[in-house]
Amino acid sequence: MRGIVGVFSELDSTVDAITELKKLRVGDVTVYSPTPRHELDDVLRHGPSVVRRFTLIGALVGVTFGYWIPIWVSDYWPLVVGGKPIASWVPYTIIGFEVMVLIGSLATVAGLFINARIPRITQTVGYDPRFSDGSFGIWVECRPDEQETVRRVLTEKGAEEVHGER
Amino acid sequence: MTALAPDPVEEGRRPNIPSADVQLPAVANYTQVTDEILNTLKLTKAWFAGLAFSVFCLAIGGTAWMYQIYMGLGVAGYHPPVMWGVYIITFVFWVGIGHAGTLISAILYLFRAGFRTTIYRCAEAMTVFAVMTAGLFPILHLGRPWKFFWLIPYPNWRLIWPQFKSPLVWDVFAILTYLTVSATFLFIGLIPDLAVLRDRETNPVRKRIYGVLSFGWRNSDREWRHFARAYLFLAAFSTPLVLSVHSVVSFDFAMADVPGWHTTIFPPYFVAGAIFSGIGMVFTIIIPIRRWFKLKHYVTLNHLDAAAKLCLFTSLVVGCAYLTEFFIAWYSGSEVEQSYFMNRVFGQWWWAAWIMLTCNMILPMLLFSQKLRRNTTFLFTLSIFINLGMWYERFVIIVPSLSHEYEPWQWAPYAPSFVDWAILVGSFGWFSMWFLLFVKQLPVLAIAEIKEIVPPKFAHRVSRRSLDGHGETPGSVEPAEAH
Amino acid sequence: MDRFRGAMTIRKKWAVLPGFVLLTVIAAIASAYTGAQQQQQPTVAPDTAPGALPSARATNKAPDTVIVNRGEWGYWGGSTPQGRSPEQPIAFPHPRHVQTLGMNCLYCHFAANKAMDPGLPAVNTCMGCHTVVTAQRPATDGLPARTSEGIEKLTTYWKNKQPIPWVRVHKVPDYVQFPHMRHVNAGVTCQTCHGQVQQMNRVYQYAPLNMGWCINCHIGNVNPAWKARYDCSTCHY
Amino acid sequence: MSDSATPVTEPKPGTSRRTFLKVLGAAGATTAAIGCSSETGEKLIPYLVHPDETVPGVSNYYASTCRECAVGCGVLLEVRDGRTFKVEGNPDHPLNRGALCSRGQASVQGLYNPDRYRQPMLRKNGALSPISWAQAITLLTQQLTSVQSSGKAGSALFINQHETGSFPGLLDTWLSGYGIPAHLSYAALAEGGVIAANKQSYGVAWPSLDFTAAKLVVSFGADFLETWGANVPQQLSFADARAKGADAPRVIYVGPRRSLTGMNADQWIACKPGSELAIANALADSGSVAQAAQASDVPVAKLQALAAEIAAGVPSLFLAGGSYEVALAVNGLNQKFGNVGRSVLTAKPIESFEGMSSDAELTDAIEKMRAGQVPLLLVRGANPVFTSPKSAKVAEAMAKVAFKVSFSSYPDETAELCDLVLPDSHAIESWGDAQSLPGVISLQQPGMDPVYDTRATADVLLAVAKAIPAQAGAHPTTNYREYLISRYPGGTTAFTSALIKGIGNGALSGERAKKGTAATTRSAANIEGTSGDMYLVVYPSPLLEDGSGANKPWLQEIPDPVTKVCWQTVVEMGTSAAARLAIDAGDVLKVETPSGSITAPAYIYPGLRGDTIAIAFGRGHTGYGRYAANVGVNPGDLLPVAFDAKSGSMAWTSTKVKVTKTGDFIPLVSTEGSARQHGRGIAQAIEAHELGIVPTPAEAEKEGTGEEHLPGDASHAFLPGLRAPVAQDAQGNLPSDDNKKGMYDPNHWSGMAKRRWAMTVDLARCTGCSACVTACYAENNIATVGAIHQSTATANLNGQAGANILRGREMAWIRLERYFEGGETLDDSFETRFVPMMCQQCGNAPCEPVCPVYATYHSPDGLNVQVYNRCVGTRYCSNNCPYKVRYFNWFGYGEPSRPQYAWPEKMNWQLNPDVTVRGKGVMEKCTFCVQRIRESEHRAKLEGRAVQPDEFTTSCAQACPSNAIIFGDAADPAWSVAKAIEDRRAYHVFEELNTFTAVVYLKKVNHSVAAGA
Repeated sequence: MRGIVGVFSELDSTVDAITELKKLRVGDVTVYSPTPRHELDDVLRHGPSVVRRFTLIGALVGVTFGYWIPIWVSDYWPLVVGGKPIASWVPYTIIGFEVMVLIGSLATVAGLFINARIPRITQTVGYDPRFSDGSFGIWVECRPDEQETVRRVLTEKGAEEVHGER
Repeated sequence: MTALAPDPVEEGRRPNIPSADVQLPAVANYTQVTDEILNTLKLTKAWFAGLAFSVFCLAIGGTAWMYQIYMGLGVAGYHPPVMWGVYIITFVFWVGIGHAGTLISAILYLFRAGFRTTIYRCAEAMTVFAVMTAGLFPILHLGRPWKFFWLIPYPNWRLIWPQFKSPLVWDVFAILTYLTVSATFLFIGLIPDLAVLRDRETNPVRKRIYGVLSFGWRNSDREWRHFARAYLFLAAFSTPLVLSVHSVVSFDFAMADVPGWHTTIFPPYFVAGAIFSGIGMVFTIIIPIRRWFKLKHYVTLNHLDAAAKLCLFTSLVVGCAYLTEFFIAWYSGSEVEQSYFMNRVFGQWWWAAWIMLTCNMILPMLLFSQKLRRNTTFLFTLSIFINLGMWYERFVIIVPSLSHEYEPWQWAPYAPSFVDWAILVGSFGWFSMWFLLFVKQLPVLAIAEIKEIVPPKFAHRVSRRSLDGHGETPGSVEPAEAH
Repeated sequence: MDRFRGAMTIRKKWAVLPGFVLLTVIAAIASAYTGAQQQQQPTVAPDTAPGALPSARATNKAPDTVIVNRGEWGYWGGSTPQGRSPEQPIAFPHPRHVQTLGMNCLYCHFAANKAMDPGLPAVNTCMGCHTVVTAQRPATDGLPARTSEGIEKLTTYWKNKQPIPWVRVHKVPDYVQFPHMRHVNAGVTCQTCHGQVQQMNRVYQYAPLNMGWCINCHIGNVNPAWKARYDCSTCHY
Repeated sequence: MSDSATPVTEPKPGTSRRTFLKVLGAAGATTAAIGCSSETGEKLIPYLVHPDETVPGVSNYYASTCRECAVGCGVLLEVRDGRTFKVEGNPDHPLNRGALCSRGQASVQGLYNPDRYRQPMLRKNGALSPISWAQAITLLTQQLTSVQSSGKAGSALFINQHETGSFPGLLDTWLSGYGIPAHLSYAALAEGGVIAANKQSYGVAWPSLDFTAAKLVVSFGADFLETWGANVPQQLSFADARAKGADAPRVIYVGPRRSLTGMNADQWIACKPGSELAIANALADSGSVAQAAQASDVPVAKLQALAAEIAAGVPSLFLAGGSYEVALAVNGLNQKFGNVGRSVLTAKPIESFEGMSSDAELTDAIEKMRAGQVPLLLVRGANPVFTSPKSAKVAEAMAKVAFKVSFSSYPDETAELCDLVLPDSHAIESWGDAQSLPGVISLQQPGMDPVYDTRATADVLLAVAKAIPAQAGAHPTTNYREYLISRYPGGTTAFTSALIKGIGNGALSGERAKKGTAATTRSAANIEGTSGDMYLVVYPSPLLEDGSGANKPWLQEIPDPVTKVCWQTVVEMGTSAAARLAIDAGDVLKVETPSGSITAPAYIYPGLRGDTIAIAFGRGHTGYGRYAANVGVNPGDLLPVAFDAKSGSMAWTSTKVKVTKTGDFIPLVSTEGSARQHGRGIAQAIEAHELGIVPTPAEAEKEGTGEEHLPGDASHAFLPGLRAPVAQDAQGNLPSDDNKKGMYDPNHWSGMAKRRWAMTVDLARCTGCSACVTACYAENNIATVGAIHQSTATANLNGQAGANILRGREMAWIRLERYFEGGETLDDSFETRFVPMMCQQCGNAPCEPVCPVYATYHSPDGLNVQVYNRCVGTRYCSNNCPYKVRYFNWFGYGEPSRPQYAWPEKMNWQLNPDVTVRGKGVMEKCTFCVQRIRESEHRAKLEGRAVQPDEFTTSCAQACPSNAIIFGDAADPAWSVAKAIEDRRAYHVFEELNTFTAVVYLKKVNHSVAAGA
């Protein structure tokens, strides 16, 4: 895990640097920004996030469980209340819905955690507290032989500071 | 820009609710956002005083509750057949308060209503604390609160489970889901801000705590990408959830055969009322905060104006629901319903009903005036009336209905006792204690999200428009005046 | 470069804490499940051959501590005093009376087949025999002549006209109506619920006596022939 | 029932009953609070010697006689493990045929009253302090001997409660041994005038009344359903008569206040107080109708119509209360219209009222005391200090008596003034007999050993006699039981076998106190001669009677049948008077007469003339224990000492009063919400002529059930639902898959679903007497909540008697709703309808689906079960109950450590061991006495048979003196209830809510039109 960090204060410089690095195909580029910017997304060209699959699966599991548990409970010890059917799906829709939302949401969070690799135990390499404040950062994880190229690109594109990190 | 800058007024740029196009002209750059918002976390004497007062109120309520548990529910003001009283009223009140938070943070997020950005954190925290408060009340009003866990389905040696046809079990699911999801939503939104706190913190202990709480967040593109998606889905879940939760709360009443409760209008009526009351509470909270925390240039008058419009709209919905109730009672031809509504509005409970109608239907009409919408003193005063009115709305729904049911022989009055009032005070103490703890430990405005609407630094001049727009030219931040 | 190595550059190993919390919760839930799932399907305990029993004489002196013997029902969850074995005012040796002398349970617990309550023998029931079988025991059963402490105590109670303050072992809560006669007449043996009392020198609560345990038998899981109403108002009113 | 005569009376060697009672720990649910079972320290205490004939946990029933009033109904004492915990009517007794009024049922609360004297008491240094029985008997013997030797014995006095049987005879014999004159047989507020007139007219003190033989009943202030005469037999006959539908008698009530009896009348003629005589005379043609109208302030037309109705000559029955003259005139009417022997059964007199002393005799005695002539006063079972008007100054007179002995069991006002208290055993603890009907001996046997160290007075008398050699010869028997046997025709054998049923035939031999009512002549009360702006009517409370019921919390808590006020004395005021004087309910009024004044809140009652106020007698005790003291006020404080001239009976309606508003307000302790039905059809009625020819159910079936083909006919659309275990089944909505139905499948092995427990309540029979309410309190361990000490934590209302009831927290599982119909114009034409409202056991119960924990659900046999221990107390079920019949335990009524504890020590002995005592924070309600259902199922199973039709019934149905309630299995045509639900008058309350209830009401039958018309 070695690489070069470039600290940028301007957004367009950051974008330019990323574009250049992508063009040069050097290293593995990670961009830090205090806030998500579409400009960065656009230049990084990530595919759609897979979090949605987690959400879908969680929601399906939730709705199934949410329907199943009251129906199972009703039939487990059948007691008539208010002359209503023992297992009556209509009111159980509410349970199904709520559990769907609950499990779906938790699955979404799990999806976020898994995909974003948090909680991170090692999160510090290449990071700088400025990135949560006002600066943008580019962390390029690269082979030692590529480091010079990367340093050059970052400096050229307007990095305030460029340094190696390990 | 100094914190004491006057409220910026931009003629001709009034916010439009479904628009994301909200500007903070007094906020120049990211660092200013970070600095100013983190500045609010400095502890003050007034804060300690407020916290002490909250804890005192909580202690009053807690003592009253212990007394009630020891003696029995009889120390509260119940008067059969009014078997539900202040506790359920307050429960619905606090759940309702919570709803505005989710509306602002989730629904308006989906609607891309930009004015939400500055007030959502406060509103969402309010949601979580309000639901935490509300969640106490169903337990607190039980005859045997130590048995509340029987409402939760878990395998047990009695081999008997909850009764899932009961609206109260739906409540358990709805409230717990709501609490979980809104707390999650709040916390997920907080993660980037916690990272900011962590990075700015110098006290090593606090730094570690913030570090753990931020899960090692480092603002990387991968994190932001999934974060945005997860945030969107959570918002998408919260939206139907918030509607369902108050619908389920309304089912507590609508599923019963009590005249005045048994009506299909209740779910939309309750949801509208909840959002209305919640926005009222948002005003009650955000107006002092923006003043005391010197955040007027973040929470601008434009934002309040937009929120006030929302408030007016929900007030109209609620007012419409009130009138519909009366109409249906008349139109149904049911003597029982008619008798109940006459008793509610002109009989035994006229005072409560008119407090409700005045505070929720008549006074908010003043918001048609733009001048008043932009007057924070007025908004704050109105919000107090809205809070009062919405508490009384629940009073009017619950108490008069129960006191005037089918069986004339069992018609009764109702008056809360000092225990009821003490626990009500305690609930405000509990809520404000959490809220006060929140405002000084965590940023009351969403730092990362505000940075989204603050223009970043550019090496080259760029038009504001293209930045706020959706980046129509991918990969390029060339000056794009061409559009 | 070093200036970027602030506190945050330390590896945050304990960011895994939330994971631990989650694991604990899962473990707790799993534990609760398994606790409830330990519902074995016990059958009536077969009568053990008398010879295999611990000698009544050898264990005549009951220990003062509470025996925790959860019987063969296993663990049935928390709120049950299963296995509890309080010390009695007189160490009444059930094995001696039942196994050695062949007395029927109903001789003393005379109402078990005709009333809700099983009946506790009046002191004069004891004295019916023990005026003859006095505390001064002759040399019998291969033992030397001796003084029986228990019979002595009994005689003292009788002479003082005091009832014996037995300590209750088996108790269902007051909101449970347990008709002994229905169970006895249905063929449920005393031992099913009370355990092998005839072998107990000191009676302990054999079964958990909680609701799941009752229901398990009522729905016929223990013996299909014993299945009975499992409506709530069968027992709770 | 035991076939043993002496089940538990002989003391067991060396064991006191109290020791025995410790076995209760083993006897099941006694003082159970809901909670986790405790595993520490509970002891099982066996008997030393097991009593014969008893099985632990199985009730024995002992036939005995009720001594709460003079009538002496037959009762069964339900005894388990040495405790009597319920008193029910003896079905074999000819007088009350299994029914029992509230007062009789509440006798157990007298037995276990926590304020009873624990042992003999002697006044030392001004306060009563305990002594031993040996000392007490020695002391009494000394006093008697010294009185005898001083020669003043002729002036000594014994005041005994009025009773029949052997005791008065024994007492007189005993008294005569010391030269003391015969005792005064005193009954406060008794109908002395009527008794005297009856003797005059019929030659008997009280004839039996047969309402079924009459087509017209006119009552001149005779409250025959309350305190006038033998109320239970009268009510039984009245209800039987009214149940005849179109053939039932039309009832007219004449009087200034519409009492409970008046409410059951079809017409109320509101006459001025004291003017009944004029009306009676006019009807007897000995006075003119116009004059009567003038005197009574009743429109002439009304009286003329009444006269015409009477003159039509239908079989009738005339009854009078109050004064001798009115009763005589009314008896004349009976004779004139040939009712004697038809509806007035003089050949079958109720002998309970024979030998009663008049109030005038008591007054004479008091005057003697005041004059200091009385050396020794002995009082038993009477409380003249309380029951005499304050102006009689009894306490002052008693202070002049040298030595006063009370045999009272309770610290009542009289006993508290006595020097020596020799507490009498309660009737449930002692032997006795009564003669209520000719040729019938009603036996009284103890249900248990005395709770406290008390002794039956008869035994004390015998013991005293034994102590004096001169007297011993006159009393050969060793104890009272032997004495009774010695007088019993047929001796020990006959006595023992008669005990099984509690009744024997024949007459008692030996001494018998035969005393005619000495008709002393007194100056007549002249109500018109008094000054004031309103007439005052003082009437004995139907529940507390002469105030002796006031120490029984059930009787204090059960609302008065008329006013629905409990734990409080109110000044009843007519609607028109209240409007005139601008008085609202609860306004505190000061009522003044020259004799005294009281302040009490106003109660506005349409059944009262505008010129009259009425106050119930019975509350306002200064002593008499925690439940009675300082509760209400005593209207006796207002009354002058005035008499009914001919009979010497105290005149209770004898003065005018001055009524002023004080400006204060006291909320009324009432269970009444709205007294109007607002057209909701809760209490429905039908006119007799609408009934027409009643088709049999079979005929109705032919014509097509469910069609309203007859006026007022019920739809009976609920019948299929009522015959199915779950109403849903009737609607065909349960899944057809039998596996899913489980126990609800009628073919399920448990067989539970074959039955559908149901109930009918015949409103034509129901008089609103509230005996069912008392029966329910007794059977189901229902807490009373209104006592002063229970009111402490009730918010904002601390310390007021009935504070919990002011908050609507009464626990009565069955309540008597009293609705007024008509009369909105403030005239006297309103109608009253009573509805006993208990859990309706809905097939589609609204309460069930809202319970989150299955604490309430529908059992396969049709009950709406409440599982107390499962309840978490959300109270949602109560909100959702349209009938509002669910009751919540607001406080720990079952927790001895709480001020709200409802059963302070010994009162808890009354608790029914079959019924859980509900803990704090749970909901409770009627479940059709499910413990009785299960018990009968157990019994049937043990006996290897099925439960037989009508084998058992609920407590309310058992007690009802109107036989208005029928309980049973509606799904089995062999049960009576299955037939009763097919009655044309059947309806469901709130049928439109689709609840498919199991309680079917039968419409009240009104007879608004004169019989002849």
